[in-house]
Amino acid sequence: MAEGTTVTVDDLVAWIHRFCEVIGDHADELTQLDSAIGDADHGTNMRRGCRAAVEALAAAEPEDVTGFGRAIAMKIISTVGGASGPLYGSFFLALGTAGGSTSSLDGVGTVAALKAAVEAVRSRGKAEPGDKTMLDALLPAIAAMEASLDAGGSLSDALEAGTTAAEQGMVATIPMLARKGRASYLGERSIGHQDPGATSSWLLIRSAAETLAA
Amino acid sequence: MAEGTTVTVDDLVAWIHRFCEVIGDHADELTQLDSAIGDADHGTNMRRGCRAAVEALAAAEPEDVTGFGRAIAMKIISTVGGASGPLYGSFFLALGTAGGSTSSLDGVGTVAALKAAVEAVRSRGKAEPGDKTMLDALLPAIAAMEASLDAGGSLSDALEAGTTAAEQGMVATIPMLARKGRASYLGERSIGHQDPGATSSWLLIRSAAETLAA
Amino acid sequence: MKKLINAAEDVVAEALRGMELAHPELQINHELKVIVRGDAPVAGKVGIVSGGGSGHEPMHGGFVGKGMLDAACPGEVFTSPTPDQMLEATKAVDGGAGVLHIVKNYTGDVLNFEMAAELAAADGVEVEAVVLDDDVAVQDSSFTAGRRGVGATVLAEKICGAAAEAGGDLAQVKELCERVNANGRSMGMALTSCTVPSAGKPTFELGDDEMEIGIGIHGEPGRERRPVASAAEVAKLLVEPILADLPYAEGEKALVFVNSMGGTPLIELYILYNEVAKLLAERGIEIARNLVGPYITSLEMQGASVTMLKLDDEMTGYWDAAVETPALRWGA
Amino acid sequence: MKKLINAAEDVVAEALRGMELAHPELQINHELKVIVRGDAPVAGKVGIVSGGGSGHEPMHGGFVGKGMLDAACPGEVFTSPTPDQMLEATKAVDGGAGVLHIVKNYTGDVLNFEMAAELAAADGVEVEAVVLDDDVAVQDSSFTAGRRGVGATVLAEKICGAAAEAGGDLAQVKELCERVNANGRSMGMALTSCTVPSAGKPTFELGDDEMEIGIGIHGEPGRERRPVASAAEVAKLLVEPILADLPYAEGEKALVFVNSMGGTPLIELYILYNEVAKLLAERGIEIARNLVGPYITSLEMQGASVTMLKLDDEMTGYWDAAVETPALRWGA
Ligand SMILES: Nc1ncnc2c1ncn2[C@@H]1O[C@H](COP(=O)(O)OP(=O)(O)O)[C@@H](O)[C@H]1O
Ligand SMILES: Nc1ncnc2c1ncn2[C@@H]1O[C@H](COP(=O)(O)OP(=O)(O)O)[C@@H](O)[C@H]1O
Ligand SMILES: [Mg+2]
Ligand SMILES: [Mg+2]
Ligand SMILES: [Mg+2]
Ligand SMILES: [Mg+2]
Repeated sequence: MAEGTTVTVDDLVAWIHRFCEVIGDHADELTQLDSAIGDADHGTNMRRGCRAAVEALAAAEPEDVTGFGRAIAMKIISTVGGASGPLYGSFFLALGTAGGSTSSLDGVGTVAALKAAVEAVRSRGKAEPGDKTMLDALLPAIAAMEASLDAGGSLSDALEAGTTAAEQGMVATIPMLARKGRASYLGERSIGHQDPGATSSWLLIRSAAETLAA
Repeated sequence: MAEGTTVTVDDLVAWIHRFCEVIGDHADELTQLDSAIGDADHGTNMRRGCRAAVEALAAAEPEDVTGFGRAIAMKIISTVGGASGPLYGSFFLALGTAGGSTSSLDGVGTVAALKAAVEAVRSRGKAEPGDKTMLDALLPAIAAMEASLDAGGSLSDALEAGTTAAEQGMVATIPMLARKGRASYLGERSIGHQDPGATSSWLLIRSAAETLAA
Repeated sequence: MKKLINAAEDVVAEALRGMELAHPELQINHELKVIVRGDAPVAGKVGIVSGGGSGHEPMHGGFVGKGMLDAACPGEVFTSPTPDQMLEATKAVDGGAGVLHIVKNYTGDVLNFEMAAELAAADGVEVEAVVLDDDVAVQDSSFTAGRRGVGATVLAEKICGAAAEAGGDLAQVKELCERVNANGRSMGMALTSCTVPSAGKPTFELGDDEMEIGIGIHGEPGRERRPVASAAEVAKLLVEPILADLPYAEGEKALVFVNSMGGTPLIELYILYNEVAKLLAERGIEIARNLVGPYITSLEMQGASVTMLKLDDEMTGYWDAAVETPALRWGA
Repeated sequence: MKKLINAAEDVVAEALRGMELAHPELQINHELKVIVRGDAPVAGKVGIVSGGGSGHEPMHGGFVGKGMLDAACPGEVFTSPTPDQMLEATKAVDGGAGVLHIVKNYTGDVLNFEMAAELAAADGVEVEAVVLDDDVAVQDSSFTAGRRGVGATVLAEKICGAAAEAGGDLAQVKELCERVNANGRSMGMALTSCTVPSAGKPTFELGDDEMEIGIGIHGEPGRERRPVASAAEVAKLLVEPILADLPYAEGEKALVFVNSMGGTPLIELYILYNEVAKLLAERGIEIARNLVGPYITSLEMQGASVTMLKLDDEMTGYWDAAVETPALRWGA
């Protein structure tokens, strides 16, 4: 898209709708992945959170990015539970705060907000790259987006690059030995399975690419 | 065998040894039958009782028929439990009492003692022919033995006839609707299964034929 | 067969050892397999003895203690205990006021307790027996073995134990036990079979989408096989035959006992109890007391039973009275 | 999937309804899913709050009452509850002496309780938290999520509840909870998997001749799969890692807790307890107290866990103190 892309609150809302659509489609698959190295609820947790988030957005009708982030964060935190609830909750809370009380973001601002969101996941969960968590999809995605923008790419280019990096990061979790989350209890047996949270995070980034700069 | 067959206490002891041998061979089958219409323990119960009865005989070294019957009855009653414990216990108690304090029985006396034993099962359990119980093997067996003796048969003939009748009685329990014992709880569903107790009773009579007049 | 056991033939003996270690307040006779209240015999108190096959834990051994049973005799798994066990238990708890045998209506239990009573009488102990037969799944008739004794047994042991503790005499405690039986009805169902250790494989086979309705507590198949249904439908299948057999006038009070067959966890029992309560509310039946948990089980079977006891004030009072046993304990 | 439930998504809500009907002495907030002691807040008493995913019944809701928890927050099955539930529970039980959060060490539980504590502090409630991590099956390290909180949680809730009831202040009760955690170790095993209602099929597959050693309480596979073994061998596999991790000097006293994962019946638990007691006797370890039964479960999973708590006199005294909850009740 043209350099001057701006992401409006409506675009952000469309992002969430799209994300929740794909979560609906992939819920069983996420739960399946969580059965192998966790407790078989990640898909259910995400579906529950998405339903609530969509309702919350409809009710809140946020006017700025901060309001958008708060509305989703509060809802996810109060409905998802588990590890992913506080983590994705922190993600959206930080995204809103970083985005600020503006009704739209440019490409740089969008990536900056996404970066702040991922950093919040990192500080809340204290996981590191390679621990076999959602961060292994999210951190490479942000790095790729920034590189793309630096190389003069559009937001659309950046989000495409981010999606590809997230997918690679997700696949890269398969051989990892889990050091965080339930999967870590399995020790060696966690090797050879894709991390469910990294998978939902890839879907989150991919949905952004499909909606924020389309 | 010759008319003048006499059954000694040693023959009776041999009968029990033989019976316990076949019970050992058929225990799983008896339990299997009890699984279909009962609670899957008849073979185990009988095996437990037999082991104890054989030990008891070794210890007691009974000299007369009464002593033989008592020794076995007490042991069966105190080790078998379930329905079959008191029933087979009563069987041997009555057999001993009817046999009396003699060291041997003639053919008529043997059949009379067996008849008293079966009557004791009937009065203890209050079942009737056709109720799908061990009586459906035992009562026809006694009738056949008496008929055989009346027709001038030897004890050996009588016991052979009794064995055949017991087997027929056992098979005849298959189409019966149970009115006594656990099988009665199944109502219509008890139809089509052979009664485990009738099966162990057939083995008891058959063992007698193999040992008492051989 | 997957079980936390050693040899199948040692299951009952070893469980008794563990029970003794876990509950030093009980006296356990390992040779005869009798579990006796620590302070038995209680002079002047009617002794209450029960017993039956093992595999129904905590019944009966877990109900031995102040305010409930004075002694219990565990048989082999699903096999009635023997007269000599019952005689030993009866003598051990005879405090001079006589002994009540609480017997579940199974041919084996009845015949063995009969013999034990004859032997005890011969030894000069006054014994009365009440045979419990509360299972409405079984059609009753004088020509059959009659109904099985199931959930109401637990309630009878609690209520009669309290009456004996309160000083009731043998005739009174016996009459009360008969009243509990007359006013108690039960119905059970299974989602899975169970495996008798000595048999080594499940007593019956059930499809992934099937359940058995009208089972007893010995892994027997039930009266009827049906497709699995929701907790709401199962509640109907259990409660309706109970109410058909013993109708309640609006406003009558019931003690409702929702029991696990062993493998069904508490979270499911509460869901079932919620459905049972809805059905009774619709009919204006007041649940004055309740008991929810695994108290009369069938090894590891998944399933549940519902027992309803129509309460009068005397039964209610004795239900509320203090009880101090391994499995039931309150007011103590 | 065979369960006595209605819709999978209603399991927790409906079980709470049933629990409320069965235990009118509890206050239950259905909207936020919080179970609160009937007389809360108790003025001047430290409030004790715990919570976690559902599917572990009776933990935690069954431990709410005098002498144990003031409130519990059940999450969805195997999913940590949310901060708003915990905040509501915390406020409901704050008697002015502050509130202790007893948290099992799972990322989800820890993160949600952290958020709740932040919110409660903002509302002016003094909150302390202790994170239990007693599962020796998990190798510990500062780089991992660390060990799971399992059986010792039940013991901590009982002991800290008694200390709070006795008037201990927040710092004392917190220190005691940390001491229980420091002296408690657990190890669990499974004979079968369990089925999360919303997932609809078993979390893992186990062969007819296999068992999992070192499982948690969420149907996770364990550290190791082995051929099924006797109760005696299983006892070794559970007790030895516990003693290797926290050695006992001869004569030291332990509270031994043998727990069912939900589908294993009491008769098997007693057999396992007997084997555990033998192993400890050989080592001169005195079992001063014990608890045998299903108290921290994993839905209908068949299996068991052993928890050992090295006792001091203070812990012992608080263990013996009166408790009056749906699941644990004595001295009351
Ligand atoms: N400390 C952590 N930091 C980042 N992500 C984490 C952490 N712990 C767990 N996760 C993510 O959470 C996912 C599991 O989420 P979910 O199944 O919903 O929660 P729970 O593990 O409580 O059941 C894991 O796949 C992992 O990606
Ligand atoms: N009233 C009765 N009269 C005669 N035989 C009976 C009676 N009740 C049961 N039986 C016999 O007992 C057998 C079952 O014995 P067993 O399985 O050892 O005892 P239980 O039924 O107590 O488990 C039945 O197959 C039946 O033949
Ligand atoms: Mg999970
Ligand atoms: Mg049987
Ligand atoms: Mg039996
Ligand atoms: Mg979870």
